[in-house]
This record gives sequence, C-alpha cells and structure tokens, in this order.
Amino acid sequence: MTILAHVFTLLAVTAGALLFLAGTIGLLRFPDTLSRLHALSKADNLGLALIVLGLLPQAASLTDGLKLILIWLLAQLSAATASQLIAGSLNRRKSGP
Amino acid sequence: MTAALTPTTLFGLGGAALVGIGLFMVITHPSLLRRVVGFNLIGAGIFLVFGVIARRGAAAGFAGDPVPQALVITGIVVAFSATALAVALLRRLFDLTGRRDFDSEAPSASQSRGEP
Amino acid sequence: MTLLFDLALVAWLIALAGHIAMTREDRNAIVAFIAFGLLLGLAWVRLSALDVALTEVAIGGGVTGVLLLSAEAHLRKPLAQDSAQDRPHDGRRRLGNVGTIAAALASAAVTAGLALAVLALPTPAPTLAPVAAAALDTTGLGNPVTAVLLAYRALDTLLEKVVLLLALVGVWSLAPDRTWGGAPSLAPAVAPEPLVYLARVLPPIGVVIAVYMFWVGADAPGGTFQAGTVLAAMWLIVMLAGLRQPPDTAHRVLRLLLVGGPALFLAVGFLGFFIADGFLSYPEPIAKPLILGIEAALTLSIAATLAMLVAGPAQKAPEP
Amino acid sequence: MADVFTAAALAILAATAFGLFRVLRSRIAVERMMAVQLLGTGGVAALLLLGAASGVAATSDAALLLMLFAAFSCAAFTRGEEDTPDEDPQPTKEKT
Repeated sequence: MTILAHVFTLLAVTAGALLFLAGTIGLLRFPDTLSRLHALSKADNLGLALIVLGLLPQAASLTDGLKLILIWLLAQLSAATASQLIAGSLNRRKSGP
Repeated sequence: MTAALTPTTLFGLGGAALVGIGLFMVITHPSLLRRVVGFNLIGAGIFLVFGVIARRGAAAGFAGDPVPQALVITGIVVAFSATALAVALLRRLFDLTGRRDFDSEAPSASQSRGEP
Repeated sequence: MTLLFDLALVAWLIALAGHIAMTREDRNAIVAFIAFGLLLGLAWVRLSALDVALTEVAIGGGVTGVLLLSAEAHLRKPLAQDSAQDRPHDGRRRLGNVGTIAAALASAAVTAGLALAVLALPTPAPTLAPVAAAALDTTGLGNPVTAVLLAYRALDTLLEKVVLLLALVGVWSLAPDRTWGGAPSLAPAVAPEPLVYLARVLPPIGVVIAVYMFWVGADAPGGTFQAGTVLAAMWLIVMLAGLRQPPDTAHRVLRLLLVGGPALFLAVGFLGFFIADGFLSYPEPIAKPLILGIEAALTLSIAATLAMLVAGPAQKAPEP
Repeated sequence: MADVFTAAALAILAATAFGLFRVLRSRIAVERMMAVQLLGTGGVAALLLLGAASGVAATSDAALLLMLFAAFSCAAFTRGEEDTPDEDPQPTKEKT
C-alpha cells in the first residue's frame, strides 16, 4: 500500500513539474497576451494541483492534508481573479480611447 | 578564512551582492522612489547575512539561533515603517514641488507621459 | 541536489535585483521587487528560518508592494504645470561617468567586504540557542523566536511598536491643514469587478489564516507580526475595492486600536515591578496566558498600524 | 524520495525563473501583472516540495501565506493600472 502511494506521488509530482515546464514554454512561445495568459494560468494551476494531489498521501496528519487543499483553493481564487483583471485591463485598453 | 563555502554561506554571499546592488541604486539612481526600493534591497541583503549567522548558530535542537532570527523579524517591520514614511514624504514633496527625482530643480517630467 | 537548488535560488535573487536596478520604469522595478520579496521567502525557508520567511513574504512581498505601487501611481499623475517632455531614466545623467564608476567601485567594495566577513565567520559559530532553549520552559512557549520576541528581548519588541507608531505619526503629520484628522483615500473611482469579488471572498479566509498564525505562533513558526500583517492586508483589500472607506484618522476607536497593544504591553511591563522580578518580566505560573494576551492586543494594533501606514496621510476633510 | 522532490522543486524554480524574466521584460504593461501570479503558483509548488523533502511541516504555512499574498497583490496591481503606458520602442513587433 505504501509502495503504491509512493509510486502515485512520484508520478503526480513528475507530471506536475512537467506541466510547469509546459506552461513556461507556452509563456515563451505563444504569440499574444491572451494565449500567454491562458498558458500561465491553466498549465501552472494544473501543475500545482498535481503536486498537491501527489503530496496528499505523504501528509503526516489530516490538518496537513486540509492545509494543502486550502492552498490549492487559494491558488484557484488567485488565478481566476488575476486572469480576469489582466484580461479586463487588456480589453479596456483595446477598446478604450 | 575559517568558514568554508557551505550552502549556508552561499546565501550570505548572495546577501552581500544584494547590498552592493542596492547601494549602487541608492547612490546613482535619479528616481527617488527607486532609491527607496534600493534601500529595501540593502535591507534584504543585510537580513540575509543575519540569516546565515542564525543558521550557523544552530544548536540545542533548533535549526537556527532564535535571537538573530527575532532581530531580523523586528528589522523587517522597522524597515517597512521607514519605507512608509519615506514614501509619504516623497508624495508630499511631489505634491508641493512636482519633483520626483534628483535630476533638476524645476518640476521635471522625466516619467510623465501624455495622456492617451 | 539541495546545493544546486540553493545556487539557482541565489543566482535568481541577484539577477532579479539587477533587473530592479536596471529597468527603465519605476513600475516595472516595483513589480520585480514584489516578486523578489516572495522569492526571498523561499531563501528564508532554505535557511530554516520559517518565522522570518512568513514575515518576509507578508511584508516584503505583500504590503510593501501596495505601498510602492500606490506611490508610483500617485507620482505619475500629471502636474498642473506639466511640460510633458519625455525623458526616460538614465542612471548616469546626474553623476557623469566618473561618478558612476566611483559609485560602482564603492558598492563593489562594500559587497567584497561583506563577503569576506561572511567567509570569515568564526567556527564554531557563537550561538545563544542553548540559553534560549534552557529558559524556554519558564515561558510556557514552544517557539523560541516568539520567546525571544515577547519574553527575553521584550524591550526591543516594545520599542519597535513605538517606532511603528512614530512612523505613523510622521506619515499622518504630512497631511495638509485642511484635511487634518480626515480620512485617507485608497479606492480608485471605479474598482474592477473581479477585485470586488476577491475583496468579498478573500478576507474571511485571510482572517481564519491570521487567527491560525497567531495561535500556532506560541509553539510553531508564526505569531504576532505575521498574523497582524495578514489582518492588515485583508483590511487593505476591502478598502482598495471600495467596499469600506478608510476611517478618519482622528477617529477615536481607530486611535484606541493603534495604541492599545503597546499600551497593554507597557502596562504589563510596569506591573512586572510588583508581581515579578522587574520591568517586563512575567511571573512564571501565568507567563504564557500573559504573553498570549499581550500578543492578541499587539496583533490588532500591528494590523491597524500597518494598514494605516499603507493608506497614507489624510486626503479628505474630516467629517464634522 | 527527498531527492526527487528537490529535483522537481529545482525544475519548477527554473521554469518559473524563465517565465518571470519573459514577463518582466515584456513591452506590454498588462503582461507584467502576470509576474506575481507566476511566482505565486511556482513558488508555492517549490515550497510544498521542499517541505515534503525536508519533513518540516511548517513549510506549508509559508506556502499558505505566499499564496495569500500573491492573491492580495492582484489588488495592488489595480493601483494606477488604468493609465500605465505600454513601453513600446518597436511598435509593431509584439502586438498581434
């Protein structure tokens, strides 16, 4: 059972790290602001989710696990707000004076 | 040279570099606000050196000497209050004279751009 | 592997500092500085100083950022007599080449001196950790840093609170006469919709985290400063979104809140003459509840002071 | 296991660093707002992995605060955002 948990952790953490790399490649390569924003907020948040998921079996106590989930929820809130703010600001700039 | 190059001293050397960069900013940068940022960089560097001293003093089951750590916490808060005061002075100076850098006596517009 | 990580972290910090120094626009430099503050938190974790990491992230990456960004936005306002000539910043204009080289040499010399000092630190390192550990039991606390701040070196902490208040007095006294005692203004004319949403959702979470930080601070990393800064940030976000207006600086409740923590600290300090060994010493059986009580009052005071420091001097005339 | 965690943290740190400098050097002012978001997610992931590698439970508290203040900084960016000019020496290159 522990071996299974370890394998799961390894897989999830590796996948998460790869997603961060993918997000950065998107950030470096995509042509315009909105797609770069897309790469950043989606890929990085999925990466973080996978890492949180991978670390959950390693959590020492229930509180630690809950804290991990709270961190992820905060990340969702933060990413959603920041993306909306950035995209809104971009929109106003394009259509504005 | 008694302390070898350990991962911990690495942060101390980094702190020393930060102090240099911050000092250079404070001396040469014309923008007053940027000088305040430079002052904060100096602070960050000094605190890192303190952190190295704290880490090296690990003993009695603690990962670091708590006394320098507490000093750094106090220092961060005091540096913040100094920054807030400096920024308030800067804003008042700008309101009264229009100056925001060390370049000129008259209201300079080194950073202002026309409204779109 | 950890060595490689540390190396990358330090290199990144220095590169970021270089970017802050060299970039043309102030706003760009400040954004980089916020990122720098958050990253510095990572460095403190690597130095096993979690209490400091929490403080640095909260103050260096959070509250200082709003302060500097607001100031930058204010300084960019066009002046009445503005002659809009576009001159980008150039670090070399004022001093000339010779001056810049001299400044660079002086800064390099300071860096070299500090680096040598770091390398020449004595081994074994002098430490007060055993002394701190030995007396920890008498305070009833488990976190040595909290013990240093609130018990062993309580005088430093008390004076630091006074410094915070003095800075606030300095900031407030910069208000012009007609707005003296009035309220600072923080919110933009129209707050963006997502920000208002964030300001409704984040504060409840933040307050829970602040209470958690405060409570856990007795035995684990955390404590007064961290909790106070989180509370200050939550208040600021509500004011920034325009959901609540900043209070008048002459408001009695606000002023009571500001001085309450330090005043209680000082009162307990003097009480020490009668119930313990002297100024700022606590009687052993009730040391922990006493420290927690002081911490609670201090947390609220710190939160109010930090938020008001960011809000700045009064900009509106006081309400009659 | 600890080494794998540290390696993953290093990879994320490197990826975040490249992304951050790309964003900070961007000529489009709005894009710089992404910097803190980027560092928030990347920094938190690296911190959680470091905490798991070293076994210090309180590291996740630092991650919690880092995320909270990354979210808070969103609010900071609305200050003066409206009239920030794009720094644009070569006008057509970046805008599509």
